Amino acid sequence: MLDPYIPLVLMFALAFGFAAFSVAIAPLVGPRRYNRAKLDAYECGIEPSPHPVGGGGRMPVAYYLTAMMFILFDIEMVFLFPYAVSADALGLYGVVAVILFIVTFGFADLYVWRRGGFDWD
Amino acid sequence: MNLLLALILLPLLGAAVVALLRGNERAAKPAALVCALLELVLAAAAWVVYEPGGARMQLAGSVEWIPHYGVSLSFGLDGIALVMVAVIALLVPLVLAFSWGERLPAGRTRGGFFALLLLEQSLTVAVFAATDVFVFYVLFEIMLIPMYFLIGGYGGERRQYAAMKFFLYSFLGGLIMLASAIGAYAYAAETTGVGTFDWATLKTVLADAPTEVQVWIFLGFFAAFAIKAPLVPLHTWLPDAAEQAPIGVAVIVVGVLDKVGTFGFLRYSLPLAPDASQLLAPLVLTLGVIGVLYGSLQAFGQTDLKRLIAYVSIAHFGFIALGIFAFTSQAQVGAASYMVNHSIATGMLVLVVGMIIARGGSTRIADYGGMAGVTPLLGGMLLIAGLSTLSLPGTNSFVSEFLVLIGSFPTRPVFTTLATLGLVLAAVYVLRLYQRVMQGPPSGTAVLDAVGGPGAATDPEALPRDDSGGATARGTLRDLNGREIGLLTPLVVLVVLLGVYPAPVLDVITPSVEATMSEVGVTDPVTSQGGN
Amino acid sequence: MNETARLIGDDPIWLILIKVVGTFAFLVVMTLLTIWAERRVIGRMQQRPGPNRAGPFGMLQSLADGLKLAFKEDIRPVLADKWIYILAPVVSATPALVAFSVIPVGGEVTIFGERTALQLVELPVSLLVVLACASIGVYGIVLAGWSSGSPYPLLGALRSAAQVISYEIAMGLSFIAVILYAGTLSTSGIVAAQENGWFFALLPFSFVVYAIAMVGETNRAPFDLPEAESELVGGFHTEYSSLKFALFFLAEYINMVTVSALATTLFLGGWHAPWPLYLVGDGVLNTGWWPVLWFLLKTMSFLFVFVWLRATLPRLRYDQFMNLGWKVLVPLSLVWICAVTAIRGVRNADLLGSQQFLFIGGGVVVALLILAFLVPDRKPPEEETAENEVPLSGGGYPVPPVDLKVPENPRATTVPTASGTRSRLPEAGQEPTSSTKEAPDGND
Amino acid sequence: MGVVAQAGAALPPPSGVLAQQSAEMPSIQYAAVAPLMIVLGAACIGVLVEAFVPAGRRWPVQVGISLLAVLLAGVFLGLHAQEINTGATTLAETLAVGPATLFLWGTLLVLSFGALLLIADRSIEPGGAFVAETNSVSEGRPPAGTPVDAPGAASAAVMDRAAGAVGMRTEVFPLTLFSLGGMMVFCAANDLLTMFVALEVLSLPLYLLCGLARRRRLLSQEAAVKYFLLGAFASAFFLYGLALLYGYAGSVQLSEIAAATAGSLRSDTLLFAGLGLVVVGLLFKGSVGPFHLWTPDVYHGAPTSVTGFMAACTKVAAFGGLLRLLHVAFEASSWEWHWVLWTVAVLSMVIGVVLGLTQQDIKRMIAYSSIAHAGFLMVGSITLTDRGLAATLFYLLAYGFTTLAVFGVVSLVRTSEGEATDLSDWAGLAKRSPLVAGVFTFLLLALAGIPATSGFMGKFAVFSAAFSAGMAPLVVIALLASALAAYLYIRVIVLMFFNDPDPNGPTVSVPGAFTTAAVTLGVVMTLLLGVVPMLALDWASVGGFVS
Amino acid sequence: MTPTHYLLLSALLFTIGTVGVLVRRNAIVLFMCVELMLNAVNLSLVTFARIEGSINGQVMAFFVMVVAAAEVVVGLAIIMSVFRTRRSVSVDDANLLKY
Repeated sequence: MLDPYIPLVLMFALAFGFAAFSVAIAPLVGPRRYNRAKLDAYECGIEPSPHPVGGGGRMPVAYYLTAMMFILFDIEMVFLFPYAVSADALGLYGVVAVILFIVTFGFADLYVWRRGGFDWD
Repeated sequence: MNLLLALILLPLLGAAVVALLRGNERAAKPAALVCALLELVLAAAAWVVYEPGGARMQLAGSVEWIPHYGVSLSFGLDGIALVMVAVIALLVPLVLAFSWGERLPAGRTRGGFFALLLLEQSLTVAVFAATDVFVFYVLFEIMLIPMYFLIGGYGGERRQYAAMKFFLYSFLGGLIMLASAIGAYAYAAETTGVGTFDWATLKTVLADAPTEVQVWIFLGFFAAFAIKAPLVPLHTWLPDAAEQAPIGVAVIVVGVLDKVGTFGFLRYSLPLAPDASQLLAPLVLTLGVIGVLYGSLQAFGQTDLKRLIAYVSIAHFGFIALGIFAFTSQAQVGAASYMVNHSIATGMLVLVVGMIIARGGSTRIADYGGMAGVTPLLGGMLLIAGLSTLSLPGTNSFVSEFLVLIGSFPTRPVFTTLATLGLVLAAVYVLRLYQRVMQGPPSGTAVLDAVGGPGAATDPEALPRDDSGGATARGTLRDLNGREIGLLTPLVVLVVLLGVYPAPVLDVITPSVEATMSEVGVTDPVTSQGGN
Repeated sequence: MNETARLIGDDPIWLILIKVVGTFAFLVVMTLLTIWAERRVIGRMQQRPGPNRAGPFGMLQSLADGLKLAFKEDIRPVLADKWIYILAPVVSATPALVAFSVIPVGGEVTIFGERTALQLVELPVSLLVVLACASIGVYGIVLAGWSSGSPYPLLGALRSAAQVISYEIAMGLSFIAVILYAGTLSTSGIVAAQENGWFFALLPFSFVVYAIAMVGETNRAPFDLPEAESELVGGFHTEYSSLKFALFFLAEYINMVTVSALATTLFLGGWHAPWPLYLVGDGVLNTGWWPVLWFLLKTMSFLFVFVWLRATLPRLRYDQFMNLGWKVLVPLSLVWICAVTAIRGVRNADLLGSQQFLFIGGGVVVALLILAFLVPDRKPPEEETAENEVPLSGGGYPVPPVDLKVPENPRATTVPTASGTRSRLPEAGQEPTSSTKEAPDGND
Repeated sequence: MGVVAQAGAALPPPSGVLAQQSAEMPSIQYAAVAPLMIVLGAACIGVLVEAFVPAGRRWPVQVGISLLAVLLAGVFLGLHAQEINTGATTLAETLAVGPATLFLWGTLLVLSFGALLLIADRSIEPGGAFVAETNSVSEGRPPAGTPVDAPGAASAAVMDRAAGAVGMRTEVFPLTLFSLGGMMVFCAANDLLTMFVALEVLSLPLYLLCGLARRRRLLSQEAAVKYFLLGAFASAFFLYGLALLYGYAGSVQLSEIAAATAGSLRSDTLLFAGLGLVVVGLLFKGSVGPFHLWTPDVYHGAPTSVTGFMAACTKVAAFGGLLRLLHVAFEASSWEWHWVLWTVAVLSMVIGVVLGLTQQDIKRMIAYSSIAHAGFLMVGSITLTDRGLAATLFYLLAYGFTTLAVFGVVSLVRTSEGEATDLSDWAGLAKRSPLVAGVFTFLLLALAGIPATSGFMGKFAVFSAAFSAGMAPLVVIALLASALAAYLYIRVIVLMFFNDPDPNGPTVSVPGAFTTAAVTLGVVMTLLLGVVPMLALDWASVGGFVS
Repeated sequence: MTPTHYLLLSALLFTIGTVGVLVRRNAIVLFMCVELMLNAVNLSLVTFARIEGSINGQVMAFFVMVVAAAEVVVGLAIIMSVFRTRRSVSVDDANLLKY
């Protein structure tokens, strides 16, 4: 009996191989006509302003907040999934615990909500 | 107990009252003095109540404090402690009187000064009276704090440095002692199953302790006491402290505080570590003799009046240590009585020097000369104090010194002989001091300024401001005023009285010393003469 | 280990290879068909024919487009971070392909004499594989935007990533009720659990949440803000061309197929035949290769809805979109989960005596929570911002006030003076300084 | 973070989560864990208050809730402490509440009460010492109209649009309560995993609290970053140690580790590597010895009231955890490790004292002093006798009060730019405010361990216990270090009393009721514990840890 | 591969993380190194769980993940706030607290 993950690995290999092959072949297949403007960053036709992307570039805080909220909720899910799987075994105790957990989490959620953590302009 | 408690608490109360009154100097000063005098009365009462030859600890009492560690607030007086308490009770009012109008550094109040003095008095009495090692340690350290502020707050130019040095030395010593105390406690807990800090219990428990245990315990206590009663390599804080402290404080430091060290030798080092005491006696004796010689030689070289006195004291402490560790009753009685007599003699010397400084405005010996011609009474007082210091027969110190010498010679001839050299030197430097300051025609800038001679100071502020005496105006160098005479008189009386009739002190001391001797387990090689 | 897992576990390696290639081919073909179908359907809905030249009904149009893309020039902007730029499409496409492998397309069949299940992989944590692949796919988006070295892709990528992860929460929460009832994370297990009733009926709210989240997750209209042409040019793949662009395109459509298939699996009974049909012939339509048909039909109907939505609904504003996710879907999902958990737990506990009491208690809890989640919102809490303060945007940047007052035309009230400067006419009857007072406060 | 704690508290023991057998509802001794639940519950309520109460009214509400919660928790603790002496494990053996733990809880509660008072004070720094958004270097909010170059920094996880403009950042209260809850769990954790979770629950809010100063934002944020990075680093060590011990004993229950150390066939490498790593994590939290690097910077940069909270409570928690670990889990193997901690103790004392002497900033100096004190505490911690435990507990209590009051006083001395923490600013303080200087002197003397202060009694208790346990050389070293350390404090006293004040020097703010109360609490307890130590010693000696 | 190999890998990862924290200067990188350490621990825990034949170690890994996530949130918030005020995340630039 084979490891149940082997098909998954094979699928991954195929998918990755296909994608990598496509990416690799593209420059070889396509034409090559140099034009400086083409290689510049796209900026609706105007001369692109040299700007640092990443290091010095600024992004609205809201994105970070969203990322953090995602992490927190993801963690909540991390706990809910195993619970959901074994809910029947855990019985009423599990119900109480998980509701308590969700409600507690809800407090934080409400806080973020009220204080504008989910507001986008 | 009640009496002893009163002795401890009265100055404390006084300190609190005076501290509250410190904004109002006119109220604070008399309050402090009244308190000090009452304390003197109480001390006298204690003396009367005390029965020489009675219980080891009298007026004793005890309250449980930290049962967890077997600590009780126990107090009691033996003969040695009694005389020391009496000496404090005597000196403090004198110091208060002396400082009545003394100039203080900017921003300080006399009320604060007096309050701290009274606080210090209370703590010192308690230190002498403590019969619980833990309580003793606690008081030993707390005592530093008012003294630290007295020196650091009211002293001379380099007072911060002196105060810091004083504090750190003593604190370090205290902590080492604490280690020993804990060791003793732990040993007691191990052997008897009940940890305790009670002095009497520890004494019996430790008497059977192995020598190595005793040695460690002894060394710990010794470190603290050797710093306190400055033995030579650990003495350097004293000259600085004495030089920078105001006169009144210097009296307390040299006269009383240091005695805690020698007192500790007698009360704690010897009984708690009897075997180790004998084993390590040569060490202490060596340090003591070095102290005698070194102190005397240093005294020669000093150009500063107060430092000179400090070194004189160092020499004398060496002498006391010699007496204690000679392990004869005579020598120990001598040493114990020397503690009293030294307090009286040196206290007087410091006060007189203070009066000189108050007039001359300088502490350098070179600034003085020929004062006796202008101020004969002052000269006389200096002479009496000086003679007492150099133990002229007929003065109080002589009796003690003599006892130490004849007591220790049989057991420690070499050390005794060397120490005797110190006596000779003492005669030389004391007389030299007197000669340079008092004799001859008036000379020296301070004196000439004061009498209005050439080179007079132009800054009137530099002169001491004194409300009733001293150099209140330029061109005058007054002799002692009534207050000063009044405060010196009791000391003069005592110098002479104890010189010719030391029995009151010796009678009180001797039983305690003998008890100590028996605790150490030493018998005299020669029969004790009991004093005279 | 369930029956499906045992069947699949016995697969010989050749069968596995066949399945792998088959799945791959299925996904690629589905992509091509979906693109074509989308264009045709939208064309119909918009009263125009749509592509109709390449092949019958223009069916080969997408294939032609794909081939065309392959022969386009491969441009890499100078500012791009070379390796990450190249890697990004791969990262995007690979997990999209992998995710589908856990979907059960059908039940037990016999292929070349080998009994097996129509499913590539059967794991006890299949659902997590889907979620994991979805998460990894986000990396492709973010890396693509970041590595392009260009502002539009970066902003597009951020938006896209924020959107995907936001809706991933809602999606994940919608799974929980399903798992609760199926008692397993295995997809075939979930399908098996729906034999007697599909979950979309039992768990309608979860289904709705999933359906919405599914659209958001795949960046499809009306939630296609990252690629909002009018705002962000082309979103995170603005700087991509040629086959790299094709990979992103491929990934997007495969994701659509995958989420549709997952919806089928989780809520529409997977490959089970629909209601009247499974009664036919004692369930014969649930055996053999029939299930593939039902599965494809269900999946395609979801794909049709995707297209339908695109043709029908206008695009949401970004804040509306995020509000929908964070302020509606997520909280309500949580409440829903509480309710489902409580009801199920109480029922299973057989607490007949106290059942009523617990129901009431649960109801109260749920009501309270609903109330709590309904109370906030609307105006931001701190309204006491003083008049003269700079209003801060989310990131603390000063922004001009919304009610910016346009200054009146200076020409109307000023005359040129000798010195060439303009000054207010005296007849205005105002202090000269008053003009500065009228300047918008918020702008200084 | 409270979520995590709640989850840790609410979920069944690890073995039960995924197992398919039916799980029993673990019995919960509500009486024993009531204080914990009150504190964490109040923290949750605090979060809701932040969400729903209008900004203007948050401060009083939050202060009320926090103080009330701590008081209430204290009451419940007192009631429970009366009932039992033996202790019990509860919540599926994740928490063990015994006499020593109750003492630690009491200590934490009363200290955090004081710290909350300090934090709540708004009179010294108008509007309180905490703020969410300001602009980088400039103080406070820029006047409207100036172009804002650097946008306001959203420092907490949640940005707050206008809270910076008015009032105080009231999130500090729930954060403090969460941290307190974590500390309480930390002292009671019966397995390493609970301990780890508690460690994070106590740390994470602290990291945030460090960065919330209204004045000197950069310093504050820098402190937060440093604390965070080093703290996370140390947690990782703790965790790896946990993993190794799990590998060694097959369980992370302290009692089972103890059983394994008594006789296990497994490799001792795992045991000692694990123990070492776990202890390093704890030593870091307690700012001991060579693991102190964060301490001066964080103490310096954090808002002073938070520093007070950290210095007092974190130390209690860290040493509480360490004591528990050493007493319960590793007593049997003490002969193998105790010399290492011996060295750590000495190093900590030496580092604290020597580097403390070179400091020019009062907060940094106190930080180094805390490192030295950590060394003294280590002496007690490695004394694995009942007496050593009691002594260390007492020391923690005593030190906590003193240091709390110290930071209370530090917050009073200010210039126009905020707190004047440079030592030179403190010159001649006695002339400006004799009372403050006097109080501070008393506290410094307590830190130095002068008799009649709690500092002395603590040291004495610890040293005598260590001495009795045969660690005389260590005690002597510790005593010498105390003597050296005295210089550290005397230096400040000299400055305050015997130097002349700078005419442009700082002023002493008149403290509001809150700070006054906190400082008074600290000072009075410092004195009381020094004079009548039996008040606390009795309780500290009731009994040890249970497991 | 025997479990020992996993343990060694875990130790190696942990060491890499440690070294990274000690030598790198970018706060974000430091932070990621710490996360690497935490995940190395997870690997150890799971391996030990396998050796033990119990599931406890895996459950612990859960908790570690949760804690790591909480740390991420708090840490990013702090680092971000510093970055926004001083435009740099190099810990060498954070030198106000040095003497």
